[in-house]
Amino acid sequence: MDVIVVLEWAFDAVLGLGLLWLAWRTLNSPDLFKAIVLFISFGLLMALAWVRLNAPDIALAEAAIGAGLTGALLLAALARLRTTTDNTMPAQLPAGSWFQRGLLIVLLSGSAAGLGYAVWILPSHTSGLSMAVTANLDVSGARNPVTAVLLNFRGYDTMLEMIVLLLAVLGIWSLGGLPPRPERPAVAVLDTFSRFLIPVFILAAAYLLWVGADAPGGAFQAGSVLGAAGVLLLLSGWRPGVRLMQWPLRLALTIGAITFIILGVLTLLYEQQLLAYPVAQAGRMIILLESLATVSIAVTLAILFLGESPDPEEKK
Amino acid sequence: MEAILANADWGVIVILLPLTGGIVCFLWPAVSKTAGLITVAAVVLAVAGLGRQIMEHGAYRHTVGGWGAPLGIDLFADGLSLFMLIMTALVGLGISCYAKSYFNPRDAVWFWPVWLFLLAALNALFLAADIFNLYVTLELTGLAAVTLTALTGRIDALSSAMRYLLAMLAGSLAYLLGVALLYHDSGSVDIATLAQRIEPNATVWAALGLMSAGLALKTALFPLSFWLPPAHASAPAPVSALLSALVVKASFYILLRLWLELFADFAEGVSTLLGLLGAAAILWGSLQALRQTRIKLLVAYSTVAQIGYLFLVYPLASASSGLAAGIAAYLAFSHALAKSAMFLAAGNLMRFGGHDRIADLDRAVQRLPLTVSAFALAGVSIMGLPPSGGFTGKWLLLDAAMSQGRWDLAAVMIIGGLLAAGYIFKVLGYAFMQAKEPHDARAVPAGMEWAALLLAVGSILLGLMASEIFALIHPDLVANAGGAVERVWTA
Amino acid sequence: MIQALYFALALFLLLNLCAGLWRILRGPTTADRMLAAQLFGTTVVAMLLLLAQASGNPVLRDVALVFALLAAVTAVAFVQRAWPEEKESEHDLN
Amino acid sequence: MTLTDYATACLLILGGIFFLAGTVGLLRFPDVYTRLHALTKADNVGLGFIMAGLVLQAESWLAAGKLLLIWLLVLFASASVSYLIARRALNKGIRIWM
Repeated sequence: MDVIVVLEWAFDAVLGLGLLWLAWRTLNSPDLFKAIVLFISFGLLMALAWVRLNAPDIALAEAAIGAGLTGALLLAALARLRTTTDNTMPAQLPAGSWFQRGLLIVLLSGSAAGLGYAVWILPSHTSGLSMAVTANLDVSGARNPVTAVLLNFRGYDTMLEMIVLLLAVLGIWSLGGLPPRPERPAVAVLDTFSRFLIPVFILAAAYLLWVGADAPGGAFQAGSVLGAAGVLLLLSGWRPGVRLMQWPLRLALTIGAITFIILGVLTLLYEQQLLAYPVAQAGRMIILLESLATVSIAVTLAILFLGESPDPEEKK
Repeated sequence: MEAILANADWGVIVILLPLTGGIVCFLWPAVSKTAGLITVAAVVLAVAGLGRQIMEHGAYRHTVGGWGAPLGIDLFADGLSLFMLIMTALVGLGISCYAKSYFNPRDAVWFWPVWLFLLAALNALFLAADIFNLYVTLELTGLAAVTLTALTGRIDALSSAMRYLLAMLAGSLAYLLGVALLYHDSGSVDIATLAQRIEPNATVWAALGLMSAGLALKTALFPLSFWLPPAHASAPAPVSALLSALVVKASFYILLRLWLELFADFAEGVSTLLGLLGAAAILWGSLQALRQTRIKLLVAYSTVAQIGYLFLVYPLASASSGLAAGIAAYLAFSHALAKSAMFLAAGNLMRFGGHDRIADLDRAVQRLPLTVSAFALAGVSIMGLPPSGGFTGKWLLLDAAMSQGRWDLAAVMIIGGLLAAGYIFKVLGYAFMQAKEPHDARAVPAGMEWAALLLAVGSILLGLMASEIFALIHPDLVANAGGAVERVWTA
Repeated sequence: MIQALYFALALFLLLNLCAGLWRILRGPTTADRMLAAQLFGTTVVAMLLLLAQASGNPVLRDVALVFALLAAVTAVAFVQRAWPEEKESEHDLN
Repeated sequence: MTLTDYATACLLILGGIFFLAGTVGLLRFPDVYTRLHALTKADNVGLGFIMAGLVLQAESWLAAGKLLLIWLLVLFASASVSYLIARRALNKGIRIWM
């Protein structure tokens, strides 16, 4: 048994040091492409760290968003930067005087030490709200505590988070987007690749959504896997038709938030409480919310990757 | 009907209305202007409904999802929250009327949904009673504000929006780390529950430091105000008004709330620090404002200075914390009215002359009398001359400082007022003069002039209603503040 | 005993991964860096499968599945978008 | 340890060796094409052995099936991606090491 403890300890130590080192190199790299690759590696190790911290839900989200889609988004952003700016790499940050650097180092290490001490003295085990969550799990309509918190106990926060996603799209669109890049023709291998993989992605998303009711998974993870399928489609040269880019797209982007608001109004009218689901209906309502939120999240992520405003005439 | 109106859950409606309005604007861009204006007007009515309920039945509480804190999320509104909601609704209405004529159709399509989401986020923030929910609303507010800043898509707007975004994210993350520490320490994110459990130890101190630093960054407290002037100066005029009048107040409100409920008892040293930074902000911001050659930058630096006044309440709070919070909220309101009027007036001047160079204002007073009156009236409140809201607020603050023997703070306030007079008269002076080279001017829609003037008049009227307002912020305070307010008027 | 082997192998793979970081820093071409990231993806999938078995937590297999799916998307995004068609600068062509 | 455990251990160690070979290849080989070759050894064979070792320990057919699926996915993705990278590298005129 002792061997295992030592091995686990060594694993965690290497993981922690590796994360710190990667974070530092990522911030510090003047080559943006190198920074992105380092960031992707950081996401991979971070997911492992969540696994070690016994938080498989976050590991799943990190795998889907942190290591997976963010990498693709950053690479697409880098490609756009290259088309709009000259190819020179950004200069090093101004170094500042020795005095400034020294002051910064003292300030940062001081705060880091203080923070480290504050974390060090934290009680190692506090139950927090987990007792209350467990006690109410039966009436929440979900068997996975994380899902119960996200969609029932704190569903109001999730409703606002759906608006955050929508705002991200609005922000990009309001800038008018950039002229579409001349796409590279998709080669036959890529075509076959996406033809085969996209159904697998959809199946995986459906599986994650379904399993979310009683195990780690759910709308955010399923949405990002589905969004990745959209990204793959876009990469193999598929473009949504002009008609699809009008109100059907806007409806898909908002359907998650709309469902939350409609359910909110209904519960306010019938239960006098915002998002208070009747116990008998709670399970069904959560499934409904999760499925439609999955659609919105997936479309949002794919649209973020596309990065263009829906109306080509609106370009500034 | 009467019963329905009296029993309706106005707090929830105040949040759901702008959310729905924003989604409608997004789905049907063609109707966004109409839908936007109607929504903002409806929010004003809903806030009035909530106000009536609070006056009749006391503080408002709604248990979202029926779970109740600490497991679920509670919405909570007392006089202070109500006051901030009223501020947001009224200033928001004025700015919306202005924005109706300001934006071209292409930008309007994006302005309205984002502004309505911002309104929803602000309302949700003022109604929150849970530090994690506050984080979510803070994030929503920041993201909407950044989007609005970048709306014109010009290079300077984009680069200052980027800087703004990074500052906002750094602020939110620092706040979130504080939330995590507090949750781990006390096992709750509900403010009321935390208030019972919190005890000063290293973890709570770290949380206090992180949250205060993050919120001070978001409120642009000197020297963390580096992001504010470029962002506020390069945004479209209605957006600058929203940012300066409402968005910075949101993070300030959270800080005030945390202080009142959680930290006031044991963080006196930090209070002193916040007060010192506030005093530095007053002096530095005013001097910078005096040096500017462009109106929008001048107004933006003036915001940095006026935020300083808000932070002076912390060192003065120890003696009478409730009253100090009331003064801070009152100052925030009068600043919101005055500063939005100023930014809108600056927008009119820019529309009129195509530039905002102070030296080339070229007899604006003859050609845009309403706009210059708005600027002057708002200036009266910023300088703190009677009978404006700015005067009453600053007088109460001065009163508190002198009664506690803080002559240093009192001196800073007086110097700040003199400097403010300097930069406002600088603008007004040039508005009367003829420029060396006269240039052609463009027409400014009447709605834009009147919106600016009405907000400025509001900042003066606020001074005349001080007693009623203090009664609203905190019923218990009337006894305290009543005497002070009376002294203001007999003085 | 077999438990110890799982952890030992996971640790071994992690060290392998750390060694591979050198390729990311060194380059020289963008493709080399991307290749290293691809190898990391597979390594992490293997580690997750080992940890799933070691800790008896089958959920980690789902995490591995998601990684396997999304690593492919990142690589395709690299080839289709982020790798400029034109010739790379001289030091990249060594 | 049972016989199955021994088999698992052998397969896992074999897998580890291939991962090591892949990493060493990535670090030591001279150009993109040869490094690509090294990489696919780890992807296909290394993960394949580890997967095979774990399948022997799987608690159910479903779990074994999922492991197999993951391996097949990685196999398919790495083959396609390697092809895309090599093709693009050739088009870009990255010289082949001789």
